Amino acid sequence: MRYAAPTTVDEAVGLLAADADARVFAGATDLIPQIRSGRPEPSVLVDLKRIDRLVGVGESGGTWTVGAATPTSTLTADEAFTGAFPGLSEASGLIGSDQIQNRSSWGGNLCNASPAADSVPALVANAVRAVVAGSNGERTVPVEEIVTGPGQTSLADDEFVVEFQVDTPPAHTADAYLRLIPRTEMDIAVVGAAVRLTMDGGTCTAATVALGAVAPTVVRVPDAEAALVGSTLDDATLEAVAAAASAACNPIDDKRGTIEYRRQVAGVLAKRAATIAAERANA
Amino acid sequence: MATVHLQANHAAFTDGVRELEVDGATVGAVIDELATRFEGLGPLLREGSSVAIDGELQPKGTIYAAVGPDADVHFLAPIAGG
Amino acid sequence: MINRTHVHCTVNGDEVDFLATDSTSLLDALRTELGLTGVKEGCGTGDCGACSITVDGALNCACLMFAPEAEGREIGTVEGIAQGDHLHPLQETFLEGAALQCGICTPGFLVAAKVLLDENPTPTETEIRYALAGNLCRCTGYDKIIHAVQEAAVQLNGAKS
Amino acid sequence: MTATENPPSKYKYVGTRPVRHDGLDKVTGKARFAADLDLTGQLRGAIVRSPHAHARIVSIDTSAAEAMPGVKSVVTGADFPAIDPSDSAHDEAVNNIARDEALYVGHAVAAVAATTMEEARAAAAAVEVEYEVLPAVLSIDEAIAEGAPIANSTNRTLFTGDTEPSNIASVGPFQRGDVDAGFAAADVIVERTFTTKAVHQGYIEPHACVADVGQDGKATIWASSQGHFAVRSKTAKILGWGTDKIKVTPAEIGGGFGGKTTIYLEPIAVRLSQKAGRPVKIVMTREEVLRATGPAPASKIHMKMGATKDGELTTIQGTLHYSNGSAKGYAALTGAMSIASYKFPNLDLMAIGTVDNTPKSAAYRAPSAPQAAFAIETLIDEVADQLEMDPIELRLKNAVVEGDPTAMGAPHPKIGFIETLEAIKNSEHYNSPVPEGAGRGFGTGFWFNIGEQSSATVNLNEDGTATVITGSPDIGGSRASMALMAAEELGLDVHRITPIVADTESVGFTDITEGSRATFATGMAVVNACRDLIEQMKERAAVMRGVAADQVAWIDGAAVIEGPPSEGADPVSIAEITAAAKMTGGPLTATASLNAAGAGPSFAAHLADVRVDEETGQVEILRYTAAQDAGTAIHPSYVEGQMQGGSAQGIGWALNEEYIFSADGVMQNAGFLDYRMPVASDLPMIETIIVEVPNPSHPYGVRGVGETGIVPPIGTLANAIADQTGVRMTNLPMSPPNVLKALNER
Repeated sequence: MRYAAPTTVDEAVGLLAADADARVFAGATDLIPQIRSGRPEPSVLVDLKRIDRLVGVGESGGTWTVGAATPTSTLTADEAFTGAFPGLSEASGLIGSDQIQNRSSWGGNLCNASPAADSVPALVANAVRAVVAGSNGERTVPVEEIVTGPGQTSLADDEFVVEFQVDTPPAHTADAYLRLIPRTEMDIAVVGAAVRLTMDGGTCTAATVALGAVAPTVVRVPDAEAALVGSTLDDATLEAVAAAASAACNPIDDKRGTIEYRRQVAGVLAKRAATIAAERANA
Repeated sequence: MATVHLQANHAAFTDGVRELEVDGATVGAVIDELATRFEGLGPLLREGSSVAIDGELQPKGTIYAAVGPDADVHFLAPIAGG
Repeated sequence: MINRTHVHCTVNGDEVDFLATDSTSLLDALRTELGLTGVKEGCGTGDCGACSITVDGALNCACLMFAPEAEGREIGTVEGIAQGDHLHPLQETFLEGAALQCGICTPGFLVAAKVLLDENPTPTETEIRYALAGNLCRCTGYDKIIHAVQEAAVQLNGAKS
Repeated sequence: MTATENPPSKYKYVGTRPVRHDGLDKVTGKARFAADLDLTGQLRGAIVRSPHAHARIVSIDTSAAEAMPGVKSVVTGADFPAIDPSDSAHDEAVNNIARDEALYVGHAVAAVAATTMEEARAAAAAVEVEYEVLPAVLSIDEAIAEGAPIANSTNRTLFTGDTEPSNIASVGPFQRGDVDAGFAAADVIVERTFTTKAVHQGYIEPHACVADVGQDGKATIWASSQGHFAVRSKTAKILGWGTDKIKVTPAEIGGGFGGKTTIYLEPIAVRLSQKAGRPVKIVMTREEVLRATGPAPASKIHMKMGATKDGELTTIQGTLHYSNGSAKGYAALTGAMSIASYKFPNLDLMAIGTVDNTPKSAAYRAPSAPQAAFAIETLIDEVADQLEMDPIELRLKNAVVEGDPTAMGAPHPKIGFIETLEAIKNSEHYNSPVPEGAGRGFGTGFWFNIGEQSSATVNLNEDGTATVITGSPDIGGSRASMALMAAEELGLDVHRITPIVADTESVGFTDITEGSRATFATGMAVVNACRDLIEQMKERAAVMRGVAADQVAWIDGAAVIEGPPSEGADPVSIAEITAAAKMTGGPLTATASLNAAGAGPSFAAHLADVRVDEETGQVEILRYTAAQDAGTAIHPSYVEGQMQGGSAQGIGWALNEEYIFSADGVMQNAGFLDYRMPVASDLPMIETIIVEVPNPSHPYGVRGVGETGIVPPIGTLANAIADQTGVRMTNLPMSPPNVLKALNER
């Protein structure tokens, strides 16, 4: 296993194109445990953190750009970013301990393609786009098109995510992310729920609901979104949101939770996240 | 004579007797006497038991501990710790 | 030796050079190449914090870094917390408050707590508990560790005013 | 003078809170744990482990591994002498390295030593083991099922004389009175079945050792262990060597909790070193620790209890199954025996230990008591509920006192259970309102504590300082306790005393630091050695003052001359005596050893406020208080630390910790991510109340406090959950999915 620390995107693409077993990494917070547990080692480890473009967060002309290897602690510490995307910020802040937060990144969290990745439901709820670089140049795709299944992405061998783009939310729009873990910290989500709402005088005018850890990939819940739009988030609406979220799940039984548990709690978290997002949007 | 108290698992070898009078100046002598009276009981008392004399737990594996003429001797399941 | 990379970095304020294979973790390199055995391995997967170090001032698990990633970085370990024979207030309050039993997790807790107090001089109990949630202790139930961090914060703030 | 004032302490040093002597090294990173040691020419060892829960080892081909770069030695079970299955050392030997059968996933079957860890790992992967997979048994229910496959062909039920292989390790009935009459006399009868999963001790330091076999054939071992003399005797037995050929030096130990009373690596490291002619270090990964070292047993306990309407507990009847994992053991017996807190006139308990194809279980802090206490404390709480009695009053009414029988019938010595219950009853916590929407639970625990063998040497140095040398590895501050007791005896400042834990060739034999025995038994040896020294110092002072020895008294750390001709002369200090020692008979040193009788049982009572999120099943602990009878607290901070640490472990056991096995016996959560021990944000402060009912069998009244604290939390939290939700949790862990399922079923 050889380590390489390219300083440009082209250099990194070149390393990937030259060796099919090369692998990019940012925090390695998943990669190192995977290698320790016996996954085959990549031939070349391509460290993306020395490429300037991959580290940083900023807003310009109504679009936020987040480098794919930016430590999530940078995002949670950025007051302007957190003000614009409170749910996305809190989801980013839930990826592991403070130690992990200084290593983990959206790029890694997304491309590791774990169904339980905390940032991904919030990325989807905010319609975040990924800018992907490869031998054929760059392309921009919605994040939900990156992950195709557990551990599987649509990226070619010579491609990696360079940065993320997300539009500044319209007025009275806010997001929220909740997850269920057995402890208070240091766990992988058993269920995650991201909700983004636009409110107009107490009535919801736009809604996105995305669930994590309840299916092979992040699940959008159109029935919950439909129930929210036009509502004032009264109890009946919230129960409808919960029912729709539970119905949208396609979970598995594993060491972290049962099918029944994930279904039930997905509904609980969806309705709670919707309530928080509405409060934020109304504020 | 000391009064010896046995556990229910000891009683499998003693026809159900759980309390009996035994002559013996030491734990070892008491065990030897019991082993003679009840076939199969010896190994359980020697290797699989702790002993309390008049309520005080004795060092593990003790056979020389003195047993007074009116002592209460309890053979217990083995006690360990963590 | 195959693929030994030369790494130049700063450790506890001293410039150091070492050689490590590319797949070596920074934890192993610190322990075996530099003899900094105060950095402990409890899990090797970033879940216990016993190997907590600072990298350019930020808290990290040394087990989750490849040694070559340290190139040009400033690394801080438990061995660098005391200034000469002068203990850091956290080290003092851990000792005075019996905030350690077996001591295997102590170096990681001290590094993490120092980062916390450097960034947030007046943390609440809840903030301390979440800031230290990446460090497992199995002996103390955390109670005396939290108290020791609170006491160190008081001492540090008293020293400043 | 008011009744609430504490009486002035009898002691000058005992009961104070000095900084521990080994503390500085531990806050600066200098303390040397076993994995921190590197010897010149040292090799690294790696273990080959079974991927099967149960398999016959048909053959092992090590030739490819031996030919790999850097590899210096390879061993298999054939490199160790066969030990007869009837020998009590057999199971631990086989657990160190399998011979004919692999008994669980992770069981060691071979090992290699190579110049680097990478080479060792690669070579371990190249050892070719041919297995014949056998049917496996993975739980208590599977083990006792009719026609179950035999999990371990060498197991015979202990002390029954049975000669046929069996999945039953031990059977232990405990009986007194007449349970049928007891139930007939009862107005309330409660009955439930409880299940608990295997849980790990979870020490943060993985097992590690370094072994170096010299040209003279002698082995030196540096080990992370609760008892280095036990490492020596067990390693000697497994290798077939004399103990004179093995020296074990205790490294600092990064937690044990019972899990480091047994050995896993040392015989293998010695054999690898002997074959290679170089030192060998072996350090387990966390995954290996979880897959291959001893958890506390899973259990299944059926219990039925009766009480009269005025709250008298009349009867207890139960069957307690405990899994010993892949080997025989006493887990179930110990569990049943630990039911010793209440005066049940009628008792009928059947303890059944089972054997299966999961890792061989090991001791864990008050071994087997937490599982049984979960059942007992839940049922008593239900009785209190049904009788509408205060849960503490009900327990006070039935609590054992001196002379009352344990489950085995032997009378309790002097104990402080009543005082411990009253400490909680009088606490601010108990007398404060339960937070809105929350639940409050109460539970208790008991542990015997043990004595065993200890040795101590105390040397007085020429300047009047002292060195206290013992053989008890210090896991949680026991060096400070030894120094405090020596300080009290000698009248010497505690920081002029250096407590040392010496290797197996530098101090007398000492049993393992287990059973809450170090401060009790080793402390007694230290006290005895100090008393011997005081007699010697009195004689020296008599020589120095020209008086008869019986004219010298030892008062406040100095020899005081009484009677003519030196009446009224200045006392002779320790420093003066030691400075003059070469003129009065040479160095002052004393050694004491003992096999301690009279260990004092310790009782604990815990109180918790919890809030259950009834939509998700999450349990938040709002407040937690632990009271425990320490006898006498030598160093109160470390007594509190034991109570807090035990509480936190019990809380983890109660809420989220469990071994999760796949259908083929592979542990699914072999890491700290999914083996969920409490993190700092999971817990509140753990308030402590130290109760002191001195143990009359110890010079300072010490009982030992290490273990009891883990016993009450499970029942305490289950009772708190029931208080809020009305739901009795009977299956551990009380994790969000399990709690929500129970809530859904209410």
